[in-house]
Amino acid sequence: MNGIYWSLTAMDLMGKLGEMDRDGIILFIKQCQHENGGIGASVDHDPHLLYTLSAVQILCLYDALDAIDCEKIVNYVKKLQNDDGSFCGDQWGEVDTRFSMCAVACLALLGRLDAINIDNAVNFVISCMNFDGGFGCRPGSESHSGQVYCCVGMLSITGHLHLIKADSLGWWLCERQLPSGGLNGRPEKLPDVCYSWWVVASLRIIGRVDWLDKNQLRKFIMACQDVETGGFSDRPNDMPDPFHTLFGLAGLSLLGESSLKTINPVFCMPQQVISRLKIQPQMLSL
Amino acid sequence: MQRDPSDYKKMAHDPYCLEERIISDLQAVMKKDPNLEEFDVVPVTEAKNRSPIIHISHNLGIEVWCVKTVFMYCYENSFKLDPMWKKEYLRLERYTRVALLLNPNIATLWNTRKRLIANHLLDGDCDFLISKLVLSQKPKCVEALSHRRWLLQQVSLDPQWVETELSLCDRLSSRMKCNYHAWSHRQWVYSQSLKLQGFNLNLWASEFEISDVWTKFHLSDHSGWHYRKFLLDHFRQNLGKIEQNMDIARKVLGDSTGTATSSQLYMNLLNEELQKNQDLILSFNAHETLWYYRRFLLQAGTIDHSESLFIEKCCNPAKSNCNSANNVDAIQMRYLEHHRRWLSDFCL
Amino acid sequence: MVKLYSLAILHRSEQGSPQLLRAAYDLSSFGFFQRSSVQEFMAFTAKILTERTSAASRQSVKQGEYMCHIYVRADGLCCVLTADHEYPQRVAHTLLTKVLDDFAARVESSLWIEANAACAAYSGLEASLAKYQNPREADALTKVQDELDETKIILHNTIEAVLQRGEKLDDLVSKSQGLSDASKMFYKTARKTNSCCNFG
Amino acid sequence: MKSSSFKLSKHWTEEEALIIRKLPKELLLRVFSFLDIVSLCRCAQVAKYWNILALDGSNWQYIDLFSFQRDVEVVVVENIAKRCGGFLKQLSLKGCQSVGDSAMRTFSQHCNNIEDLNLNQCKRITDSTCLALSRHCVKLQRLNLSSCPAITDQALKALADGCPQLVYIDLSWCDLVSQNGVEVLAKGCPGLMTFHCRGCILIGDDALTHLARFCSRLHTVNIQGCLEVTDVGVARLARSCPEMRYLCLSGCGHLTDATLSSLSQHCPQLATLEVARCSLFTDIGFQALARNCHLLKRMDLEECVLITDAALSYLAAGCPRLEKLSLSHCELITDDGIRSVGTSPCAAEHLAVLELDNCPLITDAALDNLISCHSLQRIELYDCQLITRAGIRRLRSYLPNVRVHAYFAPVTPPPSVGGSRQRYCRCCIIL
Repeated sequence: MNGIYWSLTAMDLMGKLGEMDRDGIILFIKQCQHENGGIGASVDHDPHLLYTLSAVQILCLYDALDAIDCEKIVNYVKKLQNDDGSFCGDQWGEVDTRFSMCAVACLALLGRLDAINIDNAVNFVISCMNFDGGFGCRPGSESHSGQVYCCVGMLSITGHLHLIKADSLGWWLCERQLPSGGLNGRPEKLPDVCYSWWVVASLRIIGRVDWLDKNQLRKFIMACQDVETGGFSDRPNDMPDPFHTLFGLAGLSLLGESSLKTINPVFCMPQQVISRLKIQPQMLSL
Repeated sequence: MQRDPSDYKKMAHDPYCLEERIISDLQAVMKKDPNLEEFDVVPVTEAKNRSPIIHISHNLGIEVWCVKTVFMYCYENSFKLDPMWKKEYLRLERYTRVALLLNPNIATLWNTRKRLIANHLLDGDCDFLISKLVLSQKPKCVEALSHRRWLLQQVSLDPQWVETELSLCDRLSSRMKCNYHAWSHRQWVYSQSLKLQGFNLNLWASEFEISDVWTKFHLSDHSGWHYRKFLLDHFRQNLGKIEQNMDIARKVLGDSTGTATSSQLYMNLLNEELQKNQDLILSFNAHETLWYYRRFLLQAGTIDHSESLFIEKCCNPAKSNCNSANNVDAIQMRYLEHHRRWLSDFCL
Repeated sequence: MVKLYSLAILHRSEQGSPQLLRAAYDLSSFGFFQRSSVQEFMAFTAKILTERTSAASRQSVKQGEYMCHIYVRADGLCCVLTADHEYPQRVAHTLLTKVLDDFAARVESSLWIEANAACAAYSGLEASLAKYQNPREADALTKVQDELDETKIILHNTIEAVLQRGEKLDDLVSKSQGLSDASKMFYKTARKTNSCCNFG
Repeated sequence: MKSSSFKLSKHWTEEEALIIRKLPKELLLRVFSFLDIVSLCRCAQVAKYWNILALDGSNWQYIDLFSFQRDVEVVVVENIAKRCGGFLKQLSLKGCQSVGDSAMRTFSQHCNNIEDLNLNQCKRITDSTCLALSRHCVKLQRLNLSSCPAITDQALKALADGCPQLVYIDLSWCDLVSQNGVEVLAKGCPGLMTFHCRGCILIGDDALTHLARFCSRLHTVNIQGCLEVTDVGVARLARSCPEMRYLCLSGCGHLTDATLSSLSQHCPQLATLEVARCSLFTDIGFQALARNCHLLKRMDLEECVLITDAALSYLAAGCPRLEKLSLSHCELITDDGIRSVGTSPCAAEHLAVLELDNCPLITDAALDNLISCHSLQRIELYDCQLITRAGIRRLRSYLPNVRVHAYFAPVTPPPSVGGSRQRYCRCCIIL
């Protein structure tokens, strides 16, 4: 399911969404929805917030939310919220700030943020903030760019960005940039194309994207494109895949690449789709 | 008259086929040796009529040639069999077990096993072994760690489990550096044991000691340093409880004066850490992790003007014994630059 | 810091390929079933690098998560150390010098032809490998690092950078006789997946 | 959701009206009799008349609850007992672990006509259940108590007192049962034809002696893993039970060729003989066996490690009806032995299954000697390391329908299922 989302969003950014099998994909999503409203990774797979969000994103790309029972999705998401505001990914109880993002992004796209307790949800995310301004998967967990994106995105959707230590976080994110121009997810890790999304999108949301060396980053992303297949890999000369292809393209779009559609830094979907849905997530400026 | 609804959906199933045989071989090893340590796929080139399941000194291997066919067989059967149809649960157990060993990323199959356990059709012991084997091959596997957390919440926990689980974390974080999931799991285990037993200074001290050795050998592993921060934070949050057990605290932390309060002990800890950090930065060049740990120590304690002296010292390698190739120096200068910026921001 | 995987002593004569005289490995951090392949690759890499390092020179070569440090003496005796990136380069090279001095002092130079009984009897490598895992011992070496000769250490970011023009690592691997079929297969599958998913 | 179920029930009522109007009750009951119990229970909820039809006792003569296992609570058994009463002849509660003595007492009181009762793995039941059966169920003929570990000699005594018509009893893994219990049972139930006591470690020669003395109609006996049994016990049993057709002695490691001789002398009807892990048996014993037991069809000789090709040549000559032969782990067997079996006069007609796994000396030549076995359905060659793909291919060219099992990768790998194998690196996937 998320594979489809990565590929479709990548295609849409390039203006090629029409080349995909719209009806087939929508039918597939229908088949993946369960009685409880949640959506699974594939037919017969258990439902999970991760795939529920991907499915909702795909349907928004296609403007086809009426194809499935959205009220059931809202109920599914609602039931996964815990008393402390956190969200479980599925019925088995694993908690993670990623799931908080999935839940609010999903409900925002469906226009039903009212269904959950926003204050509690925000409090939980804020409880995962570390002294460096970053966020981890649970309270006290290590800061991680991917988790930072989820938490910043979640606070943007719910309009609580003022709770962030924007300067500390901004510098921490900038320090992810390595001499090669690429970005890593945590200190002393190798650079990876997908962090050009997690880090740059977070910086854009908190209005500090200019703190990066954008030219160097653009060079790094371009070096990760595979000459044979055209896809992007994590680092130059590795195997390309749809995941890194989307985040390579999305990163380039954020850096202002004119041949690509503008991307929304919160939802990782084309801005025109988000505008059509009349969603305006909060953004900070310097 | 046989009137069994499962007849209608029973598929052609040959209990002697190659896949079944290999699955049985594999299960036999797991049953015979509950102390298995590792699992891996073994590359072989020559085709011989012998079992692809290899069992050497508590390690379980499967030859690569059969992986695809056995996986597909188990995967398809895992979805065909209905977990609620209990006549088939033993087969379902077999197939999900092997499918997960070969591809542990399929959350649904872990969930199938959770359902079997929740319905008392399966006890959790086997799942501890399966997830351990999966993690020996894929130390970052989130699904396996998450399954273990679920299992640990189901069974009644004796003191032994903390030890087992922490030593598993040791192995995972050594096998793959910067293993975020292994360290998250460690934090979870530590926190969970506190939930059950309350704050335990001895556990804290033993973790702090382990983390000391670990970080020394894995300087560039930020996750390891983060765990140390987590422990220090945890100490600070429990100063009140520690104050009530100062005898133990002084003993554990080696306070010779015998008069220190818990907050003094904490400040001592921070200062010791700061000193060690300084030595490491000077001996081992260009480690961002060390600078980040330093930021933590500085914000947790107090910053005085000596910090700028330290920066000066690092800027001028001739004065120290940082004596290293040029490109390393460039990186170190970059980190120093970052540190300076952080410091000025922080002091504001 | 702070992990040493292998120490290998080789000899390079004027003609012919370098001979591996003695090697010691610490492969405990690798998966059980990968150890034999990893060991073969370390020996293989040691040979390739020795062949491509000129006499009386030093190199440090990055290979994925590993760092190979090579020192070839003027008399053709050489030592290759495989460590991780955290092991300080100067310490590694000091260790190379020390190991070769010790070997030369204990094994007569006329015996440096191939792996023979005399080389096998030399047990200094295991001892050094074990001793210098310990960062405090490494510290001691750091203190004496000024003694290191003034030979410049050439740093390469990939093993390909060391290869001669037209050579490819993939070809060298498939041609190698020192690598078993299983190890070659292992190498191929490792190349197919990205680095975070395999050992190297 | 609610509206759809409403539609459904309405639809069903119309259907019901049609069927019910057109068919007589007897015929409807006949239709219902083909339904399994899940369907019957569903039907019972459709409408009043359906309920009467579905719950008619005549539909409930044979009940198998194995599929529901742990969901079968005590009250289910009690309800069934009350509803079926005297109609119930056959009940399987295999694996229903919640069921205990009280439910079985209620059951015994209501279902006096039960003939066949399967309590396999009903671990909570004890002797008290057997006492109740003894008191109320005089018609009981078949009783399976395997893996009911609480059962003791007391249970057997009760059965001997109250269920004289028993012809079949399975006591496997009831390891508290001793020879005294078997003695009482044998005396009280002289009509026993089938006796299973796999894994009952207390059972030895004395038990066999009592069975031999009182139950001469025994034709099926399984004493797998009764380690104490010796040639003496088997000889007595063989002598008194000329009808013996099925005998499993697997794992009785003290037995020697003398056992095979007695079987040869007294049990000419023997069709199935399982002697896996009877590792003292030699060619001489099988020579004797093959002299008289010409009707043998199925033989399991797994791990009879001393036997050689000679044993196979005797069996090939003396047992022309052999259908299934297991020689797993008989490590001395060579191609010659397989030739005797494969080229024997009747192999072509009967031999259907041949298990040769872990016979290390077997080569492709053995397979070449099996090409005229046209009835062969399955051959096991796992771990016969001298067997090659080419040898298997050759055999298949003669016998295209035979299933040959060896550790060789299938020639065409299975098609991959969409989405199941991830080909990209998952390490850094966040969302």
